[in-house]
Amino acid sequence: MSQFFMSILIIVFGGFLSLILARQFKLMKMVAVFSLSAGCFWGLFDAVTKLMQSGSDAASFKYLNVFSLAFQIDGLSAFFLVVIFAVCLVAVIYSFHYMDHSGEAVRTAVHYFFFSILIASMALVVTAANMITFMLSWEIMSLSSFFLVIYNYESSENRKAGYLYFVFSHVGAMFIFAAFGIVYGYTGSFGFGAMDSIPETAKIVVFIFSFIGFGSKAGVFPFHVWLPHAHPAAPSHISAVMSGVMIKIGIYGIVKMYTLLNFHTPLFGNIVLVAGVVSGILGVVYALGQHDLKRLLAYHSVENIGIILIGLGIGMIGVSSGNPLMAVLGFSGGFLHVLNHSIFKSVLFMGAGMVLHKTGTRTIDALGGLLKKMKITGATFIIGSLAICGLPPFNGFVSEFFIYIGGFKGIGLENSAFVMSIFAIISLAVIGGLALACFTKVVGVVFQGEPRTKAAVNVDEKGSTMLASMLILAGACIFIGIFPGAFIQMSIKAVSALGLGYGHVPLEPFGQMTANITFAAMVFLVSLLVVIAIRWFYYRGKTITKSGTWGCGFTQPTAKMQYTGSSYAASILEFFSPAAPLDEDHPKIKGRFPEKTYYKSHVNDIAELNMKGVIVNPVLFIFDKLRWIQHGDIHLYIGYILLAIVLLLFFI
Amino acid sequence: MILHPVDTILSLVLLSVLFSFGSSRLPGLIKVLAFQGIVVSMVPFFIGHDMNGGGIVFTFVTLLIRGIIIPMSIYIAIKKVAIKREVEPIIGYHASILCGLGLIVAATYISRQLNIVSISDYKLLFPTAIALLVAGMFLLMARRNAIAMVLGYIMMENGIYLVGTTISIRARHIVEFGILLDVLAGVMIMAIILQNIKRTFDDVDTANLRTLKE
Amino acid sequence: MIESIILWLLAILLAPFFSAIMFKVKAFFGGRKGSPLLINYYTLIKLFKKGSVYSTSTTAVFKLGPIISFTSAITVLMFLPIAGHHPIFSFNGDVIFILYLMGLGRFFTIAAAMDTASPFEGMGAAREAYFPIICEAAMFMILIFFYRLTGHLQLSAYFTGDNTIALWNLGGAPLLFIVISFFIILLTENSRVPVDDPATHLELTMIHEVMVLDHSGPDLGLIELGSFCKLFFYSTIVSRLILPFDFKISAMGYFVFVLGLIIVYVAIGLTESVIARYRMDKVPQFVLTSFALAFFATIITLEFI
Amino acid sequence: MVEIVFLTPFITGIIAFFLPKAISRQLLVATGAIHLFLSLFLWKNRPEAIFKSYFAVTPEGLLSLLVISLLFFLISIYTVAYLKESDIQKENIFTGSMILFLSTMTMVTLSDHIMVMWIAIEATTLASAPLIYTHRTSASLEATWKYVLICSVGIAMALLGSVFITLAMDIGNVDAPLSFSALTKVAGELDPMWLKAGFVFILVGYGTKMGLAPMHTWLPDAHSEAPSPASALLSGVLLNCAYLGIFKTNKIMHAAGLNDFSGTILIVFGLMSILAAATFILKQTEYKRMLAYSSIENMGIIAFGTGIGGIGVYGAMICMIHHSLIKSSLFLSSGNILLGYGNRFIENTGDMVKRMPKTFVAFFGGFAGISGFPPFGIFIGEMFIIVGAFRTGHFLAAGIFILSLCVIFAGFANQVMKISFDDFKKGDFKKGGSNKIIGLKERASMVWPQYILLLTSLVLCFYMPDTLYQTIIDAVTALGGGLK
Repeated sequence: MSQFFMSILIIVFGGFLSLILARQFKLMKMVAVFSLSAGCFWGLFDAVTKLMQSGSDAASFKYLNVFSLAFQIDGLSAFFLVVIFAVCLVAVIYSFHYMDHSGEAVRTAVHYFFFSILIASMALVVTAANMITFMLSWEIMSLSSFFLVIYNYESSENRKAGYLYFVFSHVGAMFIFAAFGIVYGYTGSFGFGAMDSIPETAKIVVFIFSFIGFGSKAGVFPFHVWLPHAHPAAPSHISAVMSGVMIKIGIYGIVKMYTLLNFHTPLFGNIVLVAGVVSGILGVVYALGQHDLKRLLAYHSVENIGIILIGLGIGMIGVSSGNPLMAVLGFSGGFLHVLNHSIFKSVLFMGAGMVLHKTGTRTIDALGGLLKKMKITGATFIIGSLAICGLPPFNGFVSEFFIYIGGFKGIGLENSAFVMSIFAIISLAVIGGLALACFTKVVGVVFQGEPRTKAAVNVDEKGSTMLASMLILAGACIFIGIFPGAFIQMSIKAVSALGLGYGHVPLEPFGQMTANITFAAMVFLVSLLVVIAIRWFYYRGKTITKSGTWGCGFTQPTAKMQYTGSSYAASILEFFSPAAPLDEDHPKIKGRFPEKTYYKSHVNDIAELNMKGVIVNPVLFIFDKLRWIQHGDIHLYIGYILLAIVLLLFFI
Repeated sequence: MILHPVDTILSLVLLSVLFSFGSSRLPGLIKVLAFQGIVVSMVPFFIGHDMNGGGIVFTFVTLLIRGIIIPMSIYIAIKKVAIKREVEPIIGYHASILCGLGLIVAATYISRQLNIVSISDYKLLFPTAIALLVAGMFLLMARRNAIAMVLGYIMMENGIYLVGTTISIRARHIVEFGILLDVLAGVMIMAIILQNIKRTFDDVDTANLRTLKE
Repeated sequence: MIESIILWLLAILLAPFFSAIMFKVKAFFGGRKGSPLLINYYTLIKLFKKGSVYSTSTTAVFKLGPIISFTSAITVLMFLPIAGHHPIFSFNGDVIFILYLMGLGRFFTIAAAMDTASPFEGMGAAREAYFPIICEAAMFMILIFFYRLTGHLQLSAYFTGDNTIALWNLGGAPLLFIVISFFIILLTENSRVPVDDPATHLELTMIHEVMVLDHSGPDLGLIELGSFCKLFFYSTIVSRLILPFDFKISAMGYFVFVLGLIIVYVAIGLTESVIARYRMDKVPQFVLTSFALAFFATIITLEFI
Repeated sequence: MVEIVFLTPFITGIIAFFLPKAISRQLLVATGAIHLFLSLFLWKNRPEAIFKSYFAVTPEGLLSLLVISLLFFLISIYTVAYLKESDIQKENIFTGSMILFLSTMTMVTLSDHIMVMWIAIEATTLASAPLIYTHRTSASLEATWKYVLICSVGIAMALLGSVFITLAMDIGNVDAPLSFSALTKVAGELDPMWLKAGFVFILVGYGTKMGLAPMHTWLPDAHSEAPSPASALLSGVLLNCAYLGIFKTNKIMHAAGLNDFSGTILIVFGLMSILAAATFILKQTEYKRMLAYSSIENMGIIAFGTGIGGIGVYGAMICMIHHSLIKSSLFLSSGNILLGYGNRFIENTGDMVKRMPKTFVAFFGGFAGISGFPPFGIFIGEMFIIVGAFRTGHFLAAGIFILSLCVIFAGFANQVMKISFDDFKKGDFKKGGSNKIIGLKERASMVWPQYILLLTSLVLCFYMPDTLYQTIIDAVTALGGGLK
């Protein structure tokens, strides 16, 4: 445990140092980046070792005289620690060249401070071993991330994003409070241990409350409304951390509650799975409709959270239907997807950050042809896209493969489990297809073709640390995709920490599966090499000429005539229009020589619409109606006193 | 006996309540209050609690302050600064009187319900106290003129004084002292505020004091 | 093993020939003599002899497109039991791998198309990205059906030896729906009429053909060969499904298998000649029917399994 | 011996009226320091009172006493700087009343006799009235008028309640001094009906002073019109004093076994206050009024916690301490904002993070603290109250509590973010918008008091001295509170 705390200390210390050194920009950045990354590295090392030798480790401190701050690292928390530290490490390295506005030295310093706090608090959340510790770290996490979201508070939409995020995280925390409160109501202790002793109906309520609470942090539909606003607002490496890691803490919470409640009703599995399916499909549909690169990626986080939840749901159904293999497959697939998503989503956000940093715009339809100037960025981004689409031989495929197999195990079962499995498999397939459509759009429109505006013309990709971190992560995507063995082991260790009594589940089938994946990937790569060789053979000594694209007879093509992202997605969105109503705005074209016109479109998030209509406005209405109470006339005020007395006298 | 002194006094007090409700002009209201103050402060003499010398002096002082000083000073104040004499009712006089009657009845009814041993032989004592209390609040709520409201407050205090002095045998002096201090200091500070109100709006109509609201 | 590899090579080599049968049928119905059965070989050879012209706006992705789509096509064939023989490779869950490998191929085809900055190719790409979504759903529905019957998740478990017969014995009538829905998927995935008309001359209405407009020479050859292999893959499955008989005398087996293939290709040719292509917004409904059929079949199996 | 603690400021306060500005300012700070020293001494070795029947050192009293004198000391330091910036006529009246206010509040915390307690609380009203009227505007006059009249009426109710309690003694013919401590001992023999009546009246009476809805009506006006240091005192400690009265009475109720009755009433009033606060915070246009309503909210929370009992009472105590610390710091910061932007309206402020960074840190930190974010202590308090509510089976109440907290946070966060981050718009003059060069030279003495207050809250959130903890426990055990 001391190792762990040491790393946390280093990280936080680095944060404080950056505040102290705020005046010397360069020095401050170096110190901050160095200490943060050092701490993350140490923590990562410690976590990996802990996970591998599956050792459980605990520590506890006296707190407020009678309570205690208790920490414990078991397989589950170790797994999440790995995710946290790994991604944060890379993100910190990335930030060194990304945060280069020496004019805003203080702000950068503050950013590093809260970044360090965020990392530390996330690590503490996943190691917390009683309610007080958990809530303490949880709230600190929310607070610090809020400050990171409003880093660019000048733009009003970022402020709106920060506000939304603030409110959502607070409400979510309140739900978790309620869940814990119910538990405390029965057990009378803040410890996690006694949670499985409460009656079953209470367990169901507790689970639902905590699912809402944690889901609102994880960005589960319909509690995801804040996410597509908040993630783009933050600096890109922060977006990477939030999207890649922080929302996973919500997943951790859900799994943790499931473990602690230790109540294996099919209900939980069904809730989680349905939530996952809805978030998955709608997330990617909304992503398709976005015009803002980072917003699009944010919506993909919703989608991937959906996939993770599908995995977990399959796992829970497996547990409730007494089917260990299915359970382990589902859970391990879900966990592995947690890791994978954190990796490729970070690549994508960092690539988007690079694009934003160099072109100064996030609007997809304003870009184009970046691949020629930003080779590494483009390549890594494409790798990330392939991974997020779950295509072999990249890491996204591995986790989805496990979830699929788990789902198919469910096909063998009866009634609800069977239906749920069908549901899961089909939605996974649809999600995969939609994700492919979405990322071909992004890659095609942003990185390929010709620049659509000036912003995309003169660009470069300077900033070695940014490139380095992107390369590292892209490499990880490929490596995990080809050699998933070790990582599956890790996630299975995490599963065995769930205390489902599946410690004895034979690992052979999983080893076999990973071997198969490696093998298949190898087959593909070898044949790829062969084909390349053949192509080279046929091209040797041939004349290669360059010319303009064939305009199908049109001789004056311009960059403006390229297919835009909006039109690319239009037909698919039209298919999903009930769930994703489209607002369009374009003036009628009239006259023989029509003047300049425009077209605006915006895909509405039904959750957001309904939140306004169903919750916010009624509440405001009611409270507005009550405002007359304070209407300034002292006579009535005295009347209130008399009224209070008279009413109370009835109860004596 | 036929005519119990306490009950006689108290009936006078109740009468003063009705008068106060009916009186439309400040001087009249003040006079009524002065009368009420005197009468109320006299009650302790007739109730058979132990009355040592100190107590007597104390009660006299109370009488002085309640009955003479405060009303007099207010009277002089409105004489000096030509304040509108109208009490500006929110609830009209006749309606007020009806309310008064109703509230006296209610008070009697309530005090019938809870019979208090220590004062069981003074039928009117508790009803009057309650009546004064509520009547004071009624004035506070139903008169827009600030001075009238202060007078209402004083009437309320009278009611509490009745309760305090008569009901509680023990620690009665400290109660009296407290009430006295309350009335003195409270009325004093209110008077100061009244002056300022007068200076700022050159009127004591509380209609001016409704700007702070949501 | 050796036999499987030989079969695999044969499949790649013979795929163009079978496609030519399709053209013959269309020509026959068009009242024309039609091109010779070896036409595709001539085209391929011609293409592989040529050099290439690349658009100035393209990048390496453009060159990568044909390679990966072709590779995915032939890799898929490695897992396919041809004529009831064991495939070269097979493992539990290889179906999922295959489907996603095709997805990879599609990704790069689309990327290559987007790379040319041509509005027409973008249009085609958008459609190419759209319709297969539903196809995949249908495919997985069929997989669920097969898994429900066999409890396995690999092609060899469905199409080698007498497994297919067993499939029929287990599945019975619902399997007919599966055959139809699979045929629909075949038409869609290989962009045949009524989803797409490869023979049209108007780029605006194309899907697959427009995406390869800018490819030339060996690249185009790879793409063509790849699409022949893809078509062969689907047709093989259908042919196994319609003629599931397993003959121990393998010559007979091959004959039946080829017969099945020919039937499938002729059927494709027939549809191409008798049905007109759908309007673009009608296509999704058409593909959804295949999903519906598969779903229906699965639900039915719930009854008597 | 004990009496010195409130006699000293009483004397100095009287003196301060007759001193010139400069000296009276120093006297203010000096008094603060002495008072802090004295109360620490009191805390250290709890001495006996001279008038035992009237005054006594009780744990709950000590807690609020310590809070009072710490706050007063820091606020006095701030006040000196504030007075330099702002233009207040009759300044020594202001300082004098401040000190007298301190003395009266101290008296409240130390008084044990029911009547003395009542007198002291009434005295606080009288002493604080001039503070509210400091600015001599018609609005402040109105605020003062409402404050004095409503509070006087309320306090009168409390007096009646006290009388009823004596009546309860007579009927149960109990012979005991009229002090809370004594009554708590003999509570069992008191007549329950009159005890209940007494409690009701006292609750309404002191509740008026404490700002429980629906008797809270004076509070926003007074807090918004008073100069910020005074508002800080009013909201930081005066409310606690009123709460002390209710707390002690509740002790008697508890000893008499009527805690269900009193608890229910407290819960209802607490929830009403929280809802009232939510109503007016949502669309609040003035930041000081917003803070005032937030005080009402927190008083509601405290009442709620006291009502549910168990660990909730402990939580209520924690909330009380931290609310005093944080809210007073917020009011001090609001003073800076007022000086900086020259008006009270949220819409005419903005971009504080750039214009007054130091104040921004204090203000936003205070906001985070008051809305229950760690590392500030209210987080702990609210958590205990929530879990306590579930523990004692008040599920519905807990639900309302949680939801209304969410609503309040939504409103509060919205306003605070406007002040802190929105672009600055110079408002129109009718609404008090100012065209003077915005921004304020943030002297150390105008930000450090807030920082110290927040730091105290922060430290107390992680480490609480055992003596403090023990005192809280002693205070709450009388209400059946505790950590079980």
